[in-house]
Amino acid sequence: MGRLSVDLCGLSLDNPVIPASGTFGYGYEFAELYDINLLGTFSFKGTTREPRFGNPTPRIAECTSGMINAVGLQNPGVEKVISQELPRLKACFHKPVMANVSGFSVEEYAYTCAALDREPQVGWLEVNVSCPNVHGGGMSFGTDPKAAAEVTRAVKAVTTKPVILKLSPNVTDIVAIAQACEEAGADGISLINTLLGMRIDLKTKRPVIANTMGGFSGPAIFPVALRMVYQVSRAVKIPVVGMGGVASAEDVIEMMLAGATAVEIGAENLVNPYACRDIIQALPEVMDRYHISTLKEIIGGAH
Amino acid sequence: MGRLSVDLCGLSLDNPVIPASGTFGYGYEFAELYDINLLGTFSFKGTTREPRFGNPTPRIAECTSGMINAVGLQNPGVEKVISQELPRLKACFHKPVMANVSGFSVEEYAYTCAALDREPQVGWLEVNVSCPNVHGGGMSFGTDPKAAAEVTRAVKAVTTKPVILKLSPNVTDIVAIAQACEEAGADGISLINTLLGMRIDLKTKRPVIANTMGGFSGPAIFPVALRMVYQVSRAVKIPVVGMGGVASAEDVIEMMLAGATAVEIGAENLVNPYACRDIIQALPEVMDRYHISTLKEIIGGAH
Amino acid sequence: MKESIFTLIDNLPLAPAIYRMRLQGDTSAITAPGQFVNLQLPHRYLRRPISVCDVSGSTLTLIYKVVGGGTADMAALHPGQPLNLLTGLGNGYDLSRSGDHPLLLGGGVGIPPLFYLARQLLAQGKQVSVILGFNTREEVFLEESFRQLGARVTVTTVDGSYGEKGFVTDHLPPEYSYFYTCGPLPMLRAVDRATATDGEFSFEERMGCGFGACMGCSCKTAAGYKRICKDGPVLRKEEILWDA
Amino acid sequence: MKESIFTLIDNLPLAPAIYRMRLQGDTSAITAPGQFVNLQLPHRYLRRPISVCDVSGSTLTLIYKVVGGGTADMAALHPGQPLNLLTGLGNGYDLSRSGDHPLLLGGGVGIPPLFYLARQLLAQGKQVSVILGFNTREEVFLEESFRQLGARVTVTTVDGSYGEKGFVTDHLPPEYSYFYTCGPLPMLRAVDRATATDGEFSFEERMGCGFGACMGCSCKTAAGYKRICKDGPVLRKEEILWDA
Repeated sequence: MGRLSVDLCGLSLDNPVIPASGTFGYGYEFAELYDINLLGTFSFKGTTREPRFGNPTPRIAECTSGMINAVGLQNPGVEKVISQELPRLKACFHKPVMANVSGFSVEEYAYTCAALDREPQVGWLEVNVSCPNVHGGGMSFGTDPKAAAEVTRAVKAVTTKPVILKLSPNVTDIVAIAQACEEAGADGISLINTLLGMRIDLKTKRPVIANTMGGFSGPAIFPVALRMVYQVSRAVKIPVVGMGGVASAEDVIEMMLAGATAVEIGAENLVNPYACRDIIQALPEVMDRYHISTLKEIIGGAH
Repeated sequence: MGRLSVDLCGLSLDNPVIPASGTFGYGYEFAELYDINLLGTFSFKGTTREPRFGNPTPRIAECTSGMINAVGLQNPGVEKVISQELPRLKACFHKPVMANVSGFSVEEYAYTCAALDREPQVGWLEVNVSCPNVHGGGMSFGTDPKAAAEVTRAVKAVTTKPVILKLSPNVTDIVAIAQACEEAGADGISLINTLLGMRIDLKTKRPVIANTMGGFSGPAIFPVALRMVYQVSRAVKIPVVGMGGVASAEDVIEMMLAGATAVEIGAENLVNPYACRDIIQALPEVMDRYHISTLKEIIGGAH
Repeated sequence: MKESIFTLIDNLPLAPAIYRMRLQGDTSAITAPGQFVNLQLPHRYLRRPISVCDVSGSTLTLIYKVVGGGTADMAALHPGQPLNLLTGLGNGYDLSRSGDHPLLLGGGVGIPPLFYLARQLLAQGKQVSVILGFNTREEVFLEESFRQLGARVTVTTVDGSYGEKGFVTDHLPPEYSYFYTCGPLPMLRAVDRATATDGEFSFEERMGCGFGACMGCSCKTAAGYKRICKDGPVLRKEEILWDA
Repeated sequence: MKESIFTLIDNLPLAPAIYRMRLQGDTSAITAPGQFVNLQLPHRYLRRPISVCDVSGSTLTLIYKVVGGGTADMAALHPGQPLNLLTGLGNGYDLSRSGDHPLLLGGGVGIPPLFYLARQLLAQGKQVSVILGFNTREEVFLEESFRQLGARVTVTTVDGSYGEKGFVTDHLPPEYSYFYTCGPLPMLRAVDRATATDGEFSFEERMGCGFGACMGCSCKTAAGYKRICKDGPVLRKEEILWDA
């Protein structure tokens, strides 16, 4: 066990750095750049029961210190993920991977998780009940404690793997949602998903994003993410995976002090494809600077 | 009526640029720098019934493209605002001013608004039902449609001046809050107040802000603000004052395209004390660049 | 794909809002004309994808148009500025399919990637015809450079103020073996309708990462979903679904 | 207060983590020692408040300590860099109250503002004693500069590795007419207890704007609420509420 190792829901991670779903594909693009086995793990592209093309383009807008995306859960569907993506991933990644799952009904969540439960490569199921950039008749599962709990129970019933609920920050009371998931049996909470944001093109006078709004991520959202990780980790006993605007080893440490057991890196992978490698390499020196001997010991240190 | 003029709840503004409450004091510091009569108007420091010192220091934390503040509504109380600040303001500002009011009970809101209603200098009452950085036993009035409506009705009962409800963005459904205020008689909506954010000092391993959390503002929050202005202005008939991270003439135009009738500038005044003057001066040229003849015509242009 | 630091050599206007930037650095990852680089700017979050106009040894030439804040920032950069680039992005044009007398059709800021393509085709002994489309006389750039390469060059302007009057598709040569094109979407659609042979189109889209990770620039094709940044930006005529 | 652009002349280390920056620009708004400037950095949202160490014509000297990302950015700035400064911020020390032989007590990075103060007091013919406190020998800076001005200088180090061993308050002269001090809060408290005369304290606080608008740096005093940035940073001994 090194200075960087942490335990996430019973599985050991060499380090707490986890590329976030939707910013790392199924890992291959990055495996061409560096050995992705140096990661703690990674959360693969959000997977649904059916294949999805997602939203029309433009799907991307730039913001100050961040970006908006409205990809809309493009993915080949769980069947092809299992038959094509996971075998291909096996060749370049030898650790348990985090399977990110989305759905549009409780049954769909359960179906997709049940299918992924059978895959030995999958270490954790990260269940996304948030995704504000998907048309779904307004509110998502993640804005209602009851609906979030229902998804949690349905997923827990079909898997023995640890289930991590990924929460939306676009709510009045994030703690209530997290506690509902915990009570329903969740093994962990990850947050925050993107903030709902928008930009307008001054030239066309229309929204930049074809879908009008989208998920806002990047360093701009870090203070909101840190606050929610702090609030939730003080209110639940299960581990919290912190994310939202993390871009440096310092940010990873700040997230862990706020209460994160592990930390996902999202948008930063898109502007610096080596971001996660760089962060992992920088961690020991930054830890030395702040007199931190092991990362495990600082989890929730600011509580 | 110039190219920049707009009408806000029946009062004409020479331009839509309004320094936001809490970033412009009672105007004097800025009146030393430039003639503040070139502003549309300004919203003065949030006023409560009783004098308040506010929160302990540190009250300020820096973020990427933004800052957190937890001032805690420091103000001399409505009596002194009327007896000391308004007469002093009269000497340097000759337009109707926007009076920003906070409170900790419905009665307090009504008391403070009734007192300010008698002041002829006051053009609008901006009623802050949000302020996440104030200890108030958890939720604020602005997170519950019923409570926000109650404050609205109580204030409307004691004033004939236009009442603008200033909303918190830290909610699941901003449209429901805005509609509740509109139904209760609000003459306008202003948003967004700050996002609840947090930072931790890696050296001390404690929150930077003495109050742990605070209100996050600055260019980082612009996409969230723009989205909420868009959502609310499409859902209500009363005018919307847009704010949140506005830092340039381009941002003002983007906010107006999203649906804002006027635009408040907050944090930017603190890093560039000439920000509002600079923005007003830049507007005509930026309008030319985007083929906009008058600002009035672009309000909600992206709807 | 390679991430490396380039140094800006010069950065000069060629035409209104059109600039040429030359950079010095490791160009080894650039393997085909039609590829692009993704350039990190000091004050912008996302990188800017810019097509490669030419590569010669360690010198990279980019021609770009100022269309917004990011490209305005680019135009304000001074020689000596270090810039972080991802190079060798995208598939690029397939030279092996050109035939003996390929036709290159470019519109406005879609012209630059055709330069490196023309140079390589000419080096292979092909007889290259180029049609460069602009709106008006003052916008014309790169014409002389293409001529110096040895290409047969036709310039069109929509208003007829220079060269041939009309669109690039109004002045197609009677015969050509294959075509390569890059330009605004309406032009690409017109090229699709007006051309008689097979060919390749280079597309633009707002990108997140530029290297295939974010799915920001997906499109539907006859060969399935493709990412403009990774599986494109060049698509073959027969796989394009114009109304998808 | 004035906003203007300064040009960095030089930026050199004086001691571990301590740098001296000299800038050229319009210093006309700086009216008293003990005032500060608020410096805008290219990649930081908030300005950095730095006390004025010296002003001579259009040359402004700042001495600062690298304590975080912002000051690390400052230390990496190169000569020629233009910097946006708000100058003439804060009240500054009141020279009129110094008496004939004032005592100046500075600790660490609290020392720089005392330099400009000492120079002005000496120019008025006062007999100035200065006590400079550090933790250890290698941290010592500005000692020689104060001596060259003509001040009577005592240096203290906590570990005794240089000068007198102990704190500044362990080495007060037998007599002085008034005192001025700046340093870490524990030192200021000790100075309050150890001094026999009236005097003035300069305080540090995290600031938002630095010019009185945001109420980020308020404190309670015997004379009501004050803003460190605008009504301070210098407070008189009798108005300070040490336990507020």
